[in-house]
Amino acid sequence: MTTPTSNIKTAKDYATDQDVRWCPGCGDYSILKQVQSVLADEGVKTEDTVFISGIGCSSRFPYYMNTYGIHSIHGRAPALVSGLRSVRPDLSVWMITGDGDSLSIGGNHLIHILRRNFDVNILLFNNEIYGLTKGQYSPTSPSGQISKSTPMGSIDHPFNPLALCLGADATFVARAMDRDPKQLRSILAAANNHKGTSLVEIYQNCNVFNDGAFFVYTEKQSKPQSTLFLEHGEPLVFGEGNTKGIKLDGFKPIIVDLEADGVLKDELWIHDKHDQVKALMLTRFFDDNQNAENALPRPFGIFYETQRGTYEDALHEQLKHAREIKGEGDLDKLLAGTNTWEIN
Amino acid sequence: MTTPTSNIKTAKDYATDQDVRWCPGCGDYSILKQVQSVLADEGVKTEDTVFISGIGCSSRFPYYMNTYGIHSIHGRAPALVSGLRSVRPDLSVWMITGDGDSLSIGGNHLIHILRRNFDVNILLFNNEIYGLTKGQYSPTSPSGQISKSTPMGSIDHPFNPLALCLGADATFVARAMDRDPKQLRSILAAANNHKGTSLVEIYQNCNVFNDGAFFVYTEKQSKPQSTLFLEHGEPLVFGEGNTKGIKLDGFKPIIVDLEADGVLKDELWIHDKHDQVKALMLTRFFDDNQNAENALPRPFGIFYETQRGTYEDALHEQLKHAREIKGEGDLDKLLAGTNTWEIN
Amino acid sequence: MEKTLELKKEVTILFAGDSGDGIQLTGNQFTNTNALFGNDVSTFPNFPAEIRAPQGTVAGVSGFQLNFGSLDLFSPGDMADVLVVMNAAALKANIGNLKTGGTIIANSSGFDKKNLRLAGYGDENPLQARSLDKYRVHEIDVTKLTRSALVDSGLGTKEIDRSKNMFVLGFLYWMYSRSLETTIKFIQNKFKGKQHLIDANVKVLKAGYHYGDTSETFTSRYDVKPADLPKGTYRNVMGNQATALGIVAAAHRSNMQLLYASYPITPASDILHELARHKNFGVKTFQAEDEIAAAGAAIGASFGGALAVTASSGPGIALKTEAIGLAVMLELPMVIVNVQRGGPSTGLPTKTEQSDLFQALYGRNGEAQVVVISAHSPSHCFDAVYEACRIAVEHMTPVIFLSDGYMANGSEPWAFPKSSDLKPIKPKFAKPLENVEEKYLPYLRDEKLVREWAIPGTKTLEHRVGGLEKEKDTGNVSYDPENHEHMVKTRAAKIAKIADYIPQQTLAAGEMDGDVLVLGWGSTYGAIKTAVNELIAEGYKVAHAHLTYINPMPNNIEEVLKSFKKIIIPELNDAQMVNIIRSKFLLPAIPYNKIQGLPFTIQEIKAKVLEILNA
Amino acid sequence: MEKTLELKKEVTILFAGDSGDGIQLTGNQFTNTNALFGNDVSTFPNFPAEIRAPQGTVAGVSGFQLNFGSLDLFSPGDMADVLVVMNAAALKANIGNLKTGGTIIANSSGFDKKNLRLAGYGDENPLQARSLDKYRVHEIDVTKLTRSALVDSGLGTKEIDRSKNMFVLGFLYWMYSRSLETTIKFIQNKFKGKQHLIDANVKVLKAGYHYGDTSETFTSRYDVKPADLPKGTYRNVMGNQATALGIVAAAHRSNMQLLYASYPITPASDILHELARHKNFGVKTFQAEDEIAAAGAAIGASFGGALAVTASSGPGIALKTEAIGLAVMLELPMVIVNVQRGGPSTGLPTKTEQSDLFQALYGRNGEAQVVVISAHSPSHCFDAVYEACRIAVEHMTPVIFLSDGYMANGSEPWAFPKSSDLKPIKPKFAKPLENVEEKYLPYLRDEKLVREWAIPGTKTLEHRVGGLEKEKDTGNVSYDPENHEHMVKTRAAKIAKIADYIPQQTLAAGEMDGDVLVLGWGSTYGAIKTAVNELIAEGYKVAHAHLTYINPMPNNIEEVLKSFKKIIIPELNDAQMVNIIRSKFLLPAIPYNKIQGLPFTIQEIKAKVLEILNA
Ligand SMILES: Cc1ncc(C[n+]2csc(CCOP(=O)(O)OP(=O)(O)O)c2C)c(N)n1
Ligand SMILES: Cc1ncc(C[n+]2csc(CCOP(=O)(O)OP(=O)(O)O)c2C)c(N)n1
Ligand code: SF4
Ligand code: SF4
Ligand SMILES: [Mg+2]
Ligand SMILES: [Mg+2]
Repeated sequence: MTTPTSNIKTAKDYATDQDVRWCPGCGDYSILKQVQSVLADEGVKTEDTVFISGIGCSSRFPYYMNTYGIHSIHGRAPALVSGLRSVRPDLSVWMITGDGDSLSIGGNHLIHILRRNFDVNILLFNNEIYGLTKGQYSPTSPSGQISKSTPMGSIDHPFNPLALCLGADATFVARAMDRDPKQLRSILAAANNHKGTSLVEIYQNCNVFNDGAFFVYTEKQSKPQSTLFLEHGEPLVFGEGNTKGIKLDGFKPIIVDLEADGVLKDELWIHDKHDQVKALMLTRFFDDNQNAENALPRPFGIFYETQRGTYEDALHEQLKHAREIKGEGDLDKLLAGTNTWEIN
Repeated sequence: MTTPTSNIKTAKDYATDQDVRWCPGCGDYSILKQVQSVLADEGVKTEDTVFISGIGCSSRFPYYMNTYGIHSIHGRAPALVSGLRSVRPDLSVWMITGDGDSLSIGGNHLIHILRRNFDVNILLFNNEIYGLTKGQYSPTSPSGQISKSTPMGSIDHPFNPLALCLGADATFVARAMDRDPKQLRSILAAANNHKGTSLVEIYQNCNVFNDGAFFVYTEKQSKPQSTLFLEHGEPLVFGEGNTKGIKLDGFKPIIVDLEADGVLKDELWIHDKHDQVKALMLTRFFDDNQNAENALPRPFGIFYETQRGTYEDALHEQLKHAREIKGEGDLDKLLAGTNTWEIN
Repeated sequence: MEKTLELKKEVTILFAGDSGDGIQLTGNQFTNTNALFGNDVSTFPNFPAEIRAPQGTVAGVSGFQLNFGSLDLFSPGDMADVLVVMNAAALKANIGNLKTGGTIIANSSGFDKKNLRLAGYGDENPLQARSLDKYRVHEIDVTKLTRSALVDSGLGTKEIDRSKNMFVLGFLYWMYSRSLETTIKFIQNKFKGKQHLIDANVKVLKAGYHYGDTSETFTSRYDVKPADLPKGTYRNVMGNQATALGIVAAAHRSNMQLLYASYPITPASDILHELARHKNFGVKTFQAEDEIAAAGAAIGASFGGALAVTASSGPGIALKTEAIGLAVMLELPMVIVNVQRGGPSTGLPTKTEQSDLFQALYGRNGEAQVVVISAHSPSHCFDAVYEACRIAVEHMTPVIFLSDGYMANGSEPWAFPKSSDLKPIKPKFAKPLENVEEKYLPYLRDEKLVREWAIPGTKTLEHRVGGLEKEKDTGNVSYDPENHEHMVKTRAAKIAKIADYIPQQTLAAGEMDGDVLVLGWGSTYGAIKTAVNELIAEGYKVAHAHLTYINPMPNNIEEVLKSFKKIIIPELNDAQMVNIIRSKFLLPAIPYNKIQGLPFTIQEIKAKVLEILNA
Repeated sequence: MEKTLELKKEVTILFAGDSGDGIQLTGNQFTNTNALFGNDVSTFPNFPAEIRAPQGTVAGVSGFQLNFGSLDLFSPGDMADVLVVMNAAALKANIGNLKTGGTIIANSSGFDKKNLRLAGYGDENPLQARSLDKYRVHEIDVTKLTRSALVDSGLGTKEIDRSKNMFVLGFLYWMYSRSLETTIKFIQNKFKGKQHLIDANVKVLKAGYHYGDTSETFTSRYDVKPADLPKGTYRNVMGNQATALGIVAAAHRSNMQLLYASYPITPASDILHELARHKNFGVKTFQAEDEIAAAGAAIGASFGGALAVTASSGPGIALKTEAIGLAVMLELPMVIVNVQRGGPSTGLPTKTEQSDLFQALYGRNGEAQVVVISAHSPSHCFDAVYEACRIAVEHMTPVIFLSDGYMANGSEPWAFPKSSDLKPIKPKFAKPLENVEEKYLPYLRDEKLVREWAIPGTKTLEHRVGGLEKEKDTGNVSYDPENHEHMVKTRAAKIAKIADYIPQQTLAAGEMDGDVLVLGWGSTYGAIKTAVNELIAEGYKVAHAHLTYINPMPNNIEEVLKSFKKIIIPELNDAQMVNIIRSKFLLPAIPYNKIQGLPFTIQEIKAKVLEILNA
């Protein structure tokens, strides 16, 4: 969403005096830092900004932002955001949530805020685990995950969060990670500039209960061949030195070796963030076994972005229209109604 | 889902002695009749069958079925189904729900049961309105809908229910209508034979609060050009005398006139219910204005079907496995734990 | 033919028929006409649970009871003087509510074979049976007469039959010497642009009126003179409507935006419908995906500085309790409306009950007191919900406002206030700090123990709130043991202190120091007040006190209670308020309960009080 | 050097350190060793709210209090005799809980500059300060000693430091003359397959023990003889563990499948974790998407004929209330476990409180009574939850089982039962009708007013249930007024009747007809019982009654209460049970409340009772 700007500030100006209470090494620290610096870069005013979260480790976030903030109840942040934006479209609103908070208990509010398209930036910290309650599996944990509540492995088929969000007609969908601050910042800035609900899924390492869940994407050794960085208008390339690409064979994405197979870049799938069908296909690059031969890499970046009117704009339009046709409400007339009589 | 069979029964054997209390003319009557006759055709045993619903006009359904049944609370039927099937995988379970029940208050449970893939047949009666509470708009009402709660028109962007369900990794997704009993029966039979969660959206006319919402699909005059009947392995054809077809231009579906354009049937898009991407594209045949020139017709039939293990099977496997490796639990050993001492 | 005119003080008419027969409309029209004429009126609609249950069955009967008179009325009457029935099922369902000697006006074509069978009457037409000997039965073939009135209208039979109710209405206007004017205006408005329908309905209305004049069977007409109500300008109002108006008025008087966030549920939805029509007052309505979201949205809006209201009925309130707990912790204003219905669970959705009092007072985890306020009649909903908004905003707290199905759908004349006469509502918005080095303390309190409302957009007041226990003054998260006790006690003390800012408890009838006090709350007001007034007239030393402020109670409540020898507490539940009074004051208050989805009758209350008096 | 051996009756040790210091493990090991030795033990772990708060800060301090002795113990002790602190913050957070003259054992490397600053001590090391003069302070450089013990282990410093707690444990075993055996076995099991870690930990453990032997500073050792507990076989058990075992036992004894449907929440999650480990008992656990789904799943499973249990803490219970109402209407068995924590809202998630009693009794819409049962100590969780399951199944009703964070995480020795000694549980499954022409009546009741459990798969019993009010016997939907009253009263009567099937109220201490009765419920048991016993020993006529059955209460409860001159009700809330007793019996019971997220101390109770005695 677009936001009011102010005098130059630095990331530090967005920090509070409260001790940050995440475990040492937690991925949340990096995300906090990037958010603070993006707010500084974008010149967002602290007094016009509200961070709203649910419950979870990640949901402590608002306490560390020198803005207005609510640490609400588990899963319900989208509801609070909807109410706040309905009455205060002038504010910059950010929502912080975890994979349990937004996809387990809060799944319904999430899909409803996406379809209504309130103007808010949603940062979904996905660590594929319940951190705050000490290590139960979450709706994004892969099947077979051993956790406190699944000592023999989880038997749930996990959500594909971005596929779900597109199914709910989201207007901005992106994926980032805690350990790639640069891309994270650029996505956050884009989210901030999108008018409507922007959903950014951020892979976040919980080094205490699910350490390394995303190492295959974040660590040097495996990152090149398992990640695919999406750039609007650019071909899908990845691998060490970007030597691999993805081509479409009808509806089937196939991996090609740019050097060995001699495929040209412009024969590759060119990323178009405005194409919903292609975005849907990209969300399906979701093979659970990233170590499998020929597994599709996991995409990061902006999958999809489109313009659709926001709920609050439509709401304000409707009020304006009502005033135009009926005139500003007159309370005394309203109280009197249409039929009155006198008793003397 | 597959179900136990019994001696021959007729549709009447599935009816109860309770007066059916829907408004005269309500689309629910036809659906009730088709369900009863499908159960008879499939030879489902009344004593092994459970109908579970939420709250709404449609959710009265269980009272009219001479099986076991629960008329539960608003939106929560999937939760009851999950619990029942976890302990009773031997039963045939059907869930009845409305567009408000399953997509407004119950949205979260719906997407979770779909991802977990419990073996149940979900019939979603979509009348694009809240019937029981007398006519407020629902999450499937088109924007602009005038209703009791939206006298100036709704400003919500509605859900595309089947797109949402596919986003939640549903394994069986179909659309039917109250006024096409034949197709409805065949879809119900297929749903019953699918192992896993089958979701059938049924367009249902609420003649009291939203009369005619689907007439464009159900009435003779407009039906041919606005509906597309999906058959696995068959080309997408529609229109009076099936003279129109749908072809793919890259990722773009286009309507062709089989006679005028001279297109052959095998150049058309051939429906493959096992192709998830194509199913996603079919759910996007969802143009709100069916009267527009060149609007894509609305598809009816089975969009998507795939096999994935059910939750209850995995649960039972895990228990079996636990017994194999640890032996049948011995309560006395469990109570004693690992460290005991005597006091004499 | 000469007809006589009889004067009546008070008449109770019960209209009944299929839900498709337009009973509610007929009742409302008759009510409006009488109210405009100057009678006091009190109504009680009684819907079937089905949208439209099978025609002709008892389950499908819709009823509308109206009491109008030249006296002050507080209830829609116990038993009817006149029962108007459109078919056999309507007779069957309501005959028990007709006074001996009362009049039955029956649509004879509603008593054909099919209707008799559907109503479960067997073969014999009850209109001809001996069992109705104790009533005066008038049969009118309304269907036939309506059809002949419209024979040239060009309308189809189905459409014609839909205006049957106008015939009945016209006939009753004749019978009670009322003018057709209000209803004709209503018809013109309702069918604006469809002249043929206007003509047809007016024609049938007049046909009914003339039928009274010309028919030989009706020799008496009645008149009910205007009531001696206090001077003023009146309108008729239904409870849910008054609630909606009260909320709009509170937003207006406090100069705040209003967000009404709600999820539809019977019998609360009409408040949403009413409010959605007033967008030109800046009213924002938000139909949320469920009750939890509605409560959450209200909290979000409240944080943003708006007047935030959410409403539901019992099952939906159950879902809001976690969020209400959050609002308690955040100390943000918010009004939660509960239009109570029959419970538990889905219960009896279209019937009335007072069984959510415990839920309002105690239905949250942890020590989480909120203010609880209850209305006692349709028009009182306006005052009470306005008060709920005022207290929420001025004392920074969630307030639960209790209404119920009976008053929500009932109506009565209302001497509505001028907007300028409404008590002002003053939100305590925090001002920017002057010294930027200072740290803002969001949980600092004033003498009422109330914190400020520091809304986003205000410079220097950036702060964070949340559901974890908070440190005194700073509002930071605190796990300190003493701080927790301090905060729990302080939040409770803040609520208790509100007693200093509300009126003292007065008596609705009778005098202090009597033999029996009937203590009521909610929609039992009318029945209790009438019963007590009658007993006083009969010489008994009884009184009536009615609680609007349930938590906290007025400061003098104990004094009031203790000035009576006995206390009896009638409630439409299985004894809730009585438990609170007993525990608070250790007084042996006597419960009197009815749990039938129906209001008390005056006779029931009188009989019970007499029993206690004579015990 | 010669060391003396001193005999102690009872010792309270409080271990404290960073959450990363392994404090809970150390405490549990020391507890197990003492329990196995034959002492009575009682423990109280106290976690920080953060998963792992910043090292060295007061917010990050984790504590574990253990009382062990040769007497019967009912509480983890008020004040500690010995305080073991791993760093400065731990000292700061806990010094207030050490008896005057008590011993401090401090890890001196936890008192370096950085730690002092993080703990907010400024520059002066408190260990050297005058303020600690009233204690015996022993400094041990645990870090350094551990590192030197493992200098040749090949482990990294981080890994080495992780075994510091073993040094402390070894030292305490020396100090209290205990064998290392249990802990060595534990280490071998924990690090199975990682021999180098086994060796390292055992080495450090022994190093600690030997340090005691050789160090010059410690001259006294202590011994605490085995307690005179009743004969039997014992184990140590934590409350949540006992709850899980009780549920498994109930399923086993009733021959039913178990579905435990839950959504994680502190402090209830450990029940889920424990149950998930017992799949070979046929235990099915279902981690639902939220609490509503968990409650719904339990109802579904119950309809299918399984023992259905769902658990949460306050905020999650709030979400389940609508579904509990449905279960009331369906009259299906179901157990709802509430492990209470500090409220309201998110409150103090890791702290204990008893403030959800009102919610359990009254927190639903409509008249919706459920059975409420509370445990009073870690091992009693087993009996009480077993009883909850029995009543649910045999009386076809939802039962709320109340535990709390204190007993859930505390532990004590438990003379666990033989499975064959457990009271049988008999579900009343309905049998197929013999006459197929007959109509099945699902709401027909027996002499207990209980309906049958007719489960799917049974021929001839097809029937439908739902949340709308149901007709007597048939269970069909009914809007009939009298039927509704009948059903509301019948559901309430069914619950009330359970009083005939539970034991009479007995006294936990003291005799009838005394001056003061201390009436408790829940985890206050230990503190009250010890306090009352001490007062009795001092000659006072006081007694202690503790409620396990809260709704309904035992038949003789009024008699018990009325035999005392005064009643005092201590609760970890702002006065809840006291309100119920006052309202039920019109007795002027006196509240005594503490709302600090902490249990009562024995001294607090004693002082309060004395105050009342002397008033
Ligand atoms: C109503 C309710 N249910 C359950 C909880 C307990 N709870 C707190 S956070 C959480 C899940 C945390 O997981 P996630 O959202 O992934 O956040 P993370 O801690 O991993 O950042 C749960 C179950 C709660 N606080 N409230
Ligand atoms: C907790 C709760 N909230 C609200 C309601 C009121 N309610 C009953 S049905 C319904 C919606 C009905 O719409 P839908 O699910 O589309 O079913 P339909 O009546 O159209 O078949 C609502 C809001 C309720 N019964 N319970
Ligand atoms: S538990 Fe995991 S997610 Fe939570 S603060 Fe620690 S490392 Fe981060
Ligand atoms: S209101 Fe609509 S959906 Fe409900 S029964 Fe009537 S016609 Fe059917
Ligand atoms: Mg997480
Ligand atoms: Mg609907």
